[in-house]
Amino acid sequence: MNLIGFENYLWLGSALFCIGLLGVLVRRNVIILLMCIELMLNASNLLLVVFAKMFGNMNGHIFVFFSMLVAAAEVSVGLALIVLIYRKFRTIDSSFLDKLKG
Amino acid sequence: MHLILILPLVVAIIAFFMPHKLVKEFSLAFSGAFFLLSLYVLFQYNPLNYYNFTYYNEIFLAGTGGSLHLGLDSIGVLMFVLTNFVVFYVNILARNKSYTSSFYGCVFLMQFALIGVFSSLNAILFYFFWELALLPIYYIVYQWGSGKDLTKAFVRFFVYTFVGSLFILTAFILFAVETKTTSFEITEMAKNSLAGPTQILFTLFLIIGFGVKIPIFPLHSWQGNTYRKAPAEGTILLSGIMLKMGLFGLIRWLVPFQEESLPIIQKIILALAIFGTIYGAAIALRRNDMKLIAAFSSLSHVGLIAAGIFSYKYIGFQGAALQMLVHGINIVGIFYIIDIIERSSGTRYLSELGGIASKAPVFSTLAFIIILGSIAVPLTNGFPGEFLLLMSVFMYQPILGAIAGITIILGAAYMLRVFQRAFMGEVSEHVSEFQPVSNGDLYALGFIVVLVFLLGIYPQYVLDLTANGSQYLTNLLELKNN
Amino acid sequence: MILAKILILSPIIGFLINLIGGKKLGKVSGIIGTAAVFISFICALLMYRKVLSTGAYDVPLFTWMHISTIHIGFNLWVDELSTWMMLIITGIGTLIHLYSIGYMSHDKGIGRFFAYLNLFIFSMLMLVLGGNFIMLFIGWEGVGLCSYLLIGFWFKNVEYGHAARKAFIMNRIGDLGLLLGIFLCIQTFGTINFNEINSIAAEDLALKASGQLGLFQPYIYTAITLCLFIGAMGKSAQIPLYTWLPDAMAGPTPVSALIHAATMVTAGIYLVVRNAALFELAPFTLDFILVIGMATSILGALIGLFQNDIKKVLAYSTVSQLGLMFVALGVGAYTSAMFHLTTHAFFKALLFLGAGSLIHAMSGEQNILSMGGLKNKIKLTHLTFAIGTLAIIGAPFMSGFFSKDEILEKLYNHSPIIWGFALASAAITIIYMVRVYTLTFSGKFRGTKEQEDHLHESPSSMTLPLIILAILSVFGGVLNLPHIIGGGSSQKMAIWLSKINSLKSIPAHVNHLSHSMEIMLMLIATALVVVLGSLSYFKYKKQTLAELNEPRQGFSLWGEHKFYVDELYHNVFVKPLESLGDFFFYYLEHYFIQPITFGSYRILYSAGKLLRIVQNGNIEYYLVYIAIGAVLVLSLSMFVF
Amino acid sequence: MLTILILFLTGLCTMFASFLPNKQLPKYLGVSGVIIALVTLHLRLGLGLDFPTFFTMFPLTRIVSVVALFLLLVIFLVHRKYEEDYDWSAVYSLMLFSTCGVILLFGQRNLLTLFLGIEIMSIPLYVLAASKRNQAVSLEAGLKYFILGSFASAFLLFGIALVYGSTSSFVLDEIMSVQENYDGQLPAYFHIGYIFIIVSILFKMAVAPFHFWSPDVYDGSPTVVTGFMATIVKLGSSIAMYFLLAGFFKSQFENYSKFLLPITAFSFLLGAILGLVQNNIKRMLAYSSISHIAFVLVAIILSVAMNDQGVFIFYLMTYSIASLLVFLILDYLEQGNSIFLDHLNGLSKRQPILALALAIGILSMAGIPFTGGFIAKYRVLVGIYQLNIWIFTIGLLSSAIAIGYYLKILNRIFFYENSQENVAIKNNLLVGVVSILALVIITLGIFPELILQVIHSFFVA
Repeated sequence: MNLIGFENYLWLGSALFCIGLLGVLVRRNVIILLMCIELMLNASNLLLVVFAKMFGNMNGHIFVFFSMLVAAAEVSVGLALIVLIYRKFRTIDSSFLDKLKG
Repeated sequence: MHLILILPLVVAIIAFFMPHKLVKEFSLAFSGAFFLLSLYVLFQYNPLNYYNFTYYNEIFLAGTGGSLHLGLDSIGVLMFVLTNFVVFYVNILARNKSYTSSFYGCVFLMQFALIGVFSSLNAILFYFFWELALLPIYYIVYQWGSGKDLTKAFVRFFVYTFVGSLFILTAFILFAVETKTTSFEITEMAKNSLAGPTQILFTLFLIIGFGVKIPIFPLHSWQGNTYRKAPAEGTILLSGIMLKMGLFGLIRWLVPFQEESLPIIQKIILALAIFGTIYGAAIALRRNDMKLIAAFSSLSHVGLIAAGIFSYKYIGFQGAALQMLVHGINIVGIFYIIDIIERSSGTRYLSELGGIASKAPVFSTLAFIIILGSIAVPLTNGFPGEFLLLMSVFMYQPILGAIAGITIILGAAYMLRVFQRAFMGEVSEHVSEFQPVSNGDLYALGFIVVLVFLLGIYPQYVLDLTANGSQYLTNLLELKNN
Repeated sequence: MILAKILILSPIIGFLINLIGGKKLGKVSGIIGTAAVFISFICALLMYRKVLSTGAYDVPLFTWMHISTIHIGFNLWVDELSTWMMLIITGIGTLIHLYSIGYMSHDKGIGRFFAYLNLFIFSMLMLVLGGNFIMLFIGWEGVGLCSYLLIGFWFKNVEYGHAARKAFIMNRIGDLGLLLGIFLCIQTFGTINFNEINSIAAEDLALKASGQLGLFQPYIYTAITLCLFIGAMGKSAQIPLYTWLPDAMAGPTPVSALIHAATMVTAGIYLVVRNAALFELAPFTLDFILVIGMATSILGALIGLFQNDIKKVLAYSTVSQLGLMFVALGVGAYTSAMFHLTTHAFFKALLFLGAGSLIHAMSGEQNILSMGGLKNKIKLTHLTFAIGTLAIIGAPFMSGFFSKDEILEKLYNHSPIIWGFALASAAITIIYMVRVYTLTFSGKFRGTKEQEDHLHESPSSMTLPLIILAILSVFGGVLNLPHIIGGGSSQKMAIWLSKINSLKSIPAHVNHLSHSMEIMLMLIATALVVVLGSLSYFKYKKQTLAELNEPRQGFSLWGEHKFYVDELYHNVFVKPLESLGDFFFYYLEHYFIQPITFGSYRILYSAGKLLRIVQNGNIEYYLVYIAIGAVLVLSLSMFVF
Repeated sequence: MLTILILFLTGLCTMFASFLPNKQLPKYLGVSGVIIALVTLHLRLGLGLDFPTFFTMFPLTRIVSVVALFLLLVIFLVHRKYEEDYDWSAVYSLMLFSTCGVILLFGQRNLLTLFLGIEIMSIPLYVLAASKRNQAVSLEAGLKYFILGSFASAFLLFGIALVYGSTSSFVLDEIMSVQENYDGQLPAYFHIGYIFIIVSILFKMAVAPFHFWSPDVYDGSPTVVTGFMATIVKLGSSIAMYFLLAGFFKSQFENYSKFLLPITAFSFLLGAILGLVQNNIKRMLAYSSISHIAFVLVAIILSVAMNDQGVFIFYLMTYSIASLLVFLILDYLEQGNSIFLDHLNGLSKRQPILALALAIGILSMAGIPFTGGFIAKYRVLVGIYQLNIWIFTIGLLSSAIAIGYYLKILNRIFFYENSQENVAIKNNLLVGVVSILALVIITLGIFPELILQVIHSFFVA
């Protein structure tokens, strides 16, 4: 059934993860940051599913549910924060948020 | 015995929360009672068995190898009496000054910590009390200290004392780990010995740790302006007892663990100590501020004691024990005199003083006798101790002995210079309105003068007391060396 | 036993009474002081009789210090030598106490003065009676302390204070030498008791005499004796450590008489005689003493020649006489040194007291240039002063003559060159003593008007001791007459002293001088006295005030300034020490130790500031740092380990 | 498991309590909830809610959760009344939820519980950090914490995925057994996975290379939240790290000890040196907690090397109690949103007891004898001496440097003239609780075994 070998999924997953990582490091807009983090999370979900399929047991899949749950909670909290920040600072560019330093 | 230890703590706590008015009498009465108690302990002490009054309890500090194990050996008893004597005098001196109750609380806390230092037979416990003793003195010196930039002196004093005590901690850890002993009891520690290199490290760390307190030459620079900035009571506590902590530490924790007596280290430290005596005396010769002179003079006296200890001779230990007691008494007397002069004439600088003898003859005769005591003129208490120390250093190395001898000449020079400038000569304008010295002060000085003569004429009592203490040390050294 | 205790205790009691009751007692304290010393004198006499009959005995008081092997006890050792010294100390002490009642009557600190004098007598007795080195050392430093107190008695004047301090420190340097000697004794002999040391030395002497190897190598003896001699030099004002004696004249005159003429300065000689056996075993030290003594005696005499202050002249003459005594010791003539010491005590005390009453009469004027022609004004002082001068220059049949001649004889016996030097120093002594005598007593009065009418003879309490001392100076010689004159009862003192155990083990020096030789020596000495005495008498008699006051150049200028020795010491020792002190304090404290403490504090602080910039509050940077951190950790764990 | 349930329920109730008029209700609810949880712990009620492969009550978990609940109780009782519009009911509930996550971490047997615990612990914290809505600083702190936190949890998830991939299971015992017998043939990405997990937990503990968030977040968020973070959250993440190092990846000891020790050395020095230059006390304490956490990490490595947990637990306990005490008192001295050194001037003259308690707390952090801090540091130092002499010296050196800035605080309290107006603190409950905490620290210093034995007999045996 597995037309393409497991390694390739593995590479796909880690490639996705690296793209997300780079996205986080490069972009300054907070929302884009959030999206990249979501990308990283989904990359690991993919890997989980692939391994679950590989081992044939259901642990992986259950774990993916939990991780999606957590990701959702995180994003909602994050966006609420970003709205607050926007109302206060009128900008969501992370380079402006550097009052706390030293 | 543990009663004697706990009492100062209880009194300290009470003193902290006493209203300011009656705290002065309260603490004077209690310190007097402690002094008498200590005399009772002294007379009741029989020198034959090595550790008297031991008290053991293991839940204290369990798990860290430490335990509450207290015991007074021969030299410990002397220091115990000296502590109470000095604290008693601090209260006497403080009665004509207005201090808040936390000052008296700190003084009694100091007493508690010092008694702990002198009586603890467990390395960790010793380190506990050692560190505890630093806090109140740091508080007293800087809360009531005069002088402009306290922070500069504070950094120096604290960096020295605390970093020093860290060295002691490392030494003990090093000892415990290398010799695989779990408990830090001195009896067990004395049994096993260290291998070559760690032995050198152990000795070096302990020397640095104690050297800061003693102070041996290179580690002494905190002493100068801390004495100058501290209030009179602070300096008395510092010079009277804190210096002896370092010395006592040497005798109690360093000497018994000396492996094949490392000639190199012993020689270096001995040379440093003696250079310290010359160094202190030379500086004291030219200074104008009496407190600074007293500070450097005690640096030179204490350096000689340290040299005596490091010559690892039976006479050396005896002399050191006696001289520690004697120096404690004399230095308290000297700072008491400086305080009286400062209070009555408003200045402690020699250039502004002169002719006190004509203004207060009785006070100046008492002062002269105490100065004689500190120059070590025979028949005063300074002589027997200095004699034994010089002899032991001489026996170890004749040339070093001769150099150490120079200090008695320099000592006479700077002490008499102080007496000359302050007491003799024309009455300076500062001294013209020299209030008469109160009887209380005169009796206090009188008591010190009695001690000066008593120990001068009959030092044998102290020597018998410390006889088997130093014998124990010398046998340990011989046993370990050959 | 009790006698010895009373002897020691009475001065102490006198000291305590005077110290406490000083102010209130006034003149009465003088009487108490003199009485205390007089009681000791009587006890000394009784003890002399006891020693005469039963010989030396020991009086143990209590053990002072007992450490492992060394036992140091407070015990008094009474033998011929110590009785002899006791008699001198207490005898002359009583006379001087009597004298100073009158002298110090107008001074309000009289109580304190007598207290210090009694303390001095006590410590001098301790020194002399001490049974071991520590007792001696206690007396030694006690005497130094009292001389400090007495020199600086009029403490209002700052110079006197400096002189007192200088004296104390110079003595202390000597004491250090003595202390090192004591340590050496303990190290080698294991004991510091005089008798035990002397017996060991005697044994060693016997071995050496019979040719075998001694118990200890010779260099140990030389080391011990050298250290002891350094102590003696400090106390008896020999070459390197003598500058304090002339300055010590700042104290009242009775003090100079008692301490700086009769008793304290003799302590050095007593020390050498007490351990004569040790010194015998160290020939090098004996020669060293000889050289030092000779140099001091000549130097002292030379400087004395050019001094104008009467007390300074007498002080330098003491220095030179002491030099002479040490020369005698160097040659091994211990008893003749002691004999000269005794006679010197008599006539030097007489001269000082005479000078004191002179100054008293001249209301404090000490410069001989502004005196003169006092012959008929203060007759009694003039008479006694004349006797004193005759004694010191060695006029025939005076005590000085016999003692100096005996030393000269022993020197000639040893080697003529030393005899020559000693004769030269004796000659100079003759010149300057006669100069002092003539300038003060003969010629015209050069003082101011009110000094002239203030001139009066001193009260009886002052003149009585003068008379007694004059008698002693004249008949002192009888104690130790040479064979030629004394015949049967000659050399009484020599026999008396040779009984002490340090001297009895020394082989007597062979005396290969024939009788004629001795007589010839005596004749030369007397001739010298007559010729030089009259020469200088007439020279100074007619010198007018103008000649005296003209400035001096060359050698005499040098002499007047004491050959700049004081300044030399000041620049060579005192100044560098003080600059060392300053150097230590300013440079070492600030530039060496400071950076360690503050340096470390500053380095850490700047490191902190640097690191702080990294924490710049910007999220991207944080993310980048974390990513780099993660990669670093990953690579570290995968590849490195 | 029951305690978590109870905490969760109380959290819900406090959230709904905000609709009721009585302002004090959330406080009472919170406090009673925590007390009930403590009682259940004491009675060891299981109620059958036991999931061996997910969560079990080790003796360690019991002790640590007692400590955590005790700390939470103290925070609820004694925190300062902030300005009016500060929504306390929300804060209580969020704190309770976060504590559920923490306790979940205490008893984790499974990677899933680890992941869930970390997430449940940190998400409420993001909001707590930003709880002072009108202050920009607090918002910024919240956002920073959120972004970096979620970034780290992404790492965590990726790591877990890889570990699952190589060991085909999430359960602790199976992963350990796989490592033991297949040690050689484990696929390469196992190693990457295990490193990623460790890195993300290191981030949560704010150890040196990953500490950048903690100073800003500590400084920005309100002091009560900082107190909560510094104590209970640090406790949770340290226990998580303990389970990772001693549990999941025990057989990798040689590997991780080699790179973890340099990290601890780096964070010792960093915490000490940067602490010196601060004058904002919250930032200073953030740096000091970095060096303390390095000590904890060393203690964990030690406990794995010598498999004796005592040193580790003791250090955690003393550290958390001391920092709670300090933060509670600072909470009352706060002006605006941060406390500078001069706010402390002459505190001993204004409130002597508070000053004394603060001093004891600071001394315990500095490691002066007669306080718990010293014993903790001493035992770690003795242990580490055998393991690696360099870490020992650096640790000693950094505690010496740290004494420098702890003394700056003490110096300000006692010796500087009183420059602040005397704000009267009438809350004698605070004074009572604070002195109890100070006493606990002193007894920890003098009778170290006593407290642990009491908890052990009362809750665990």
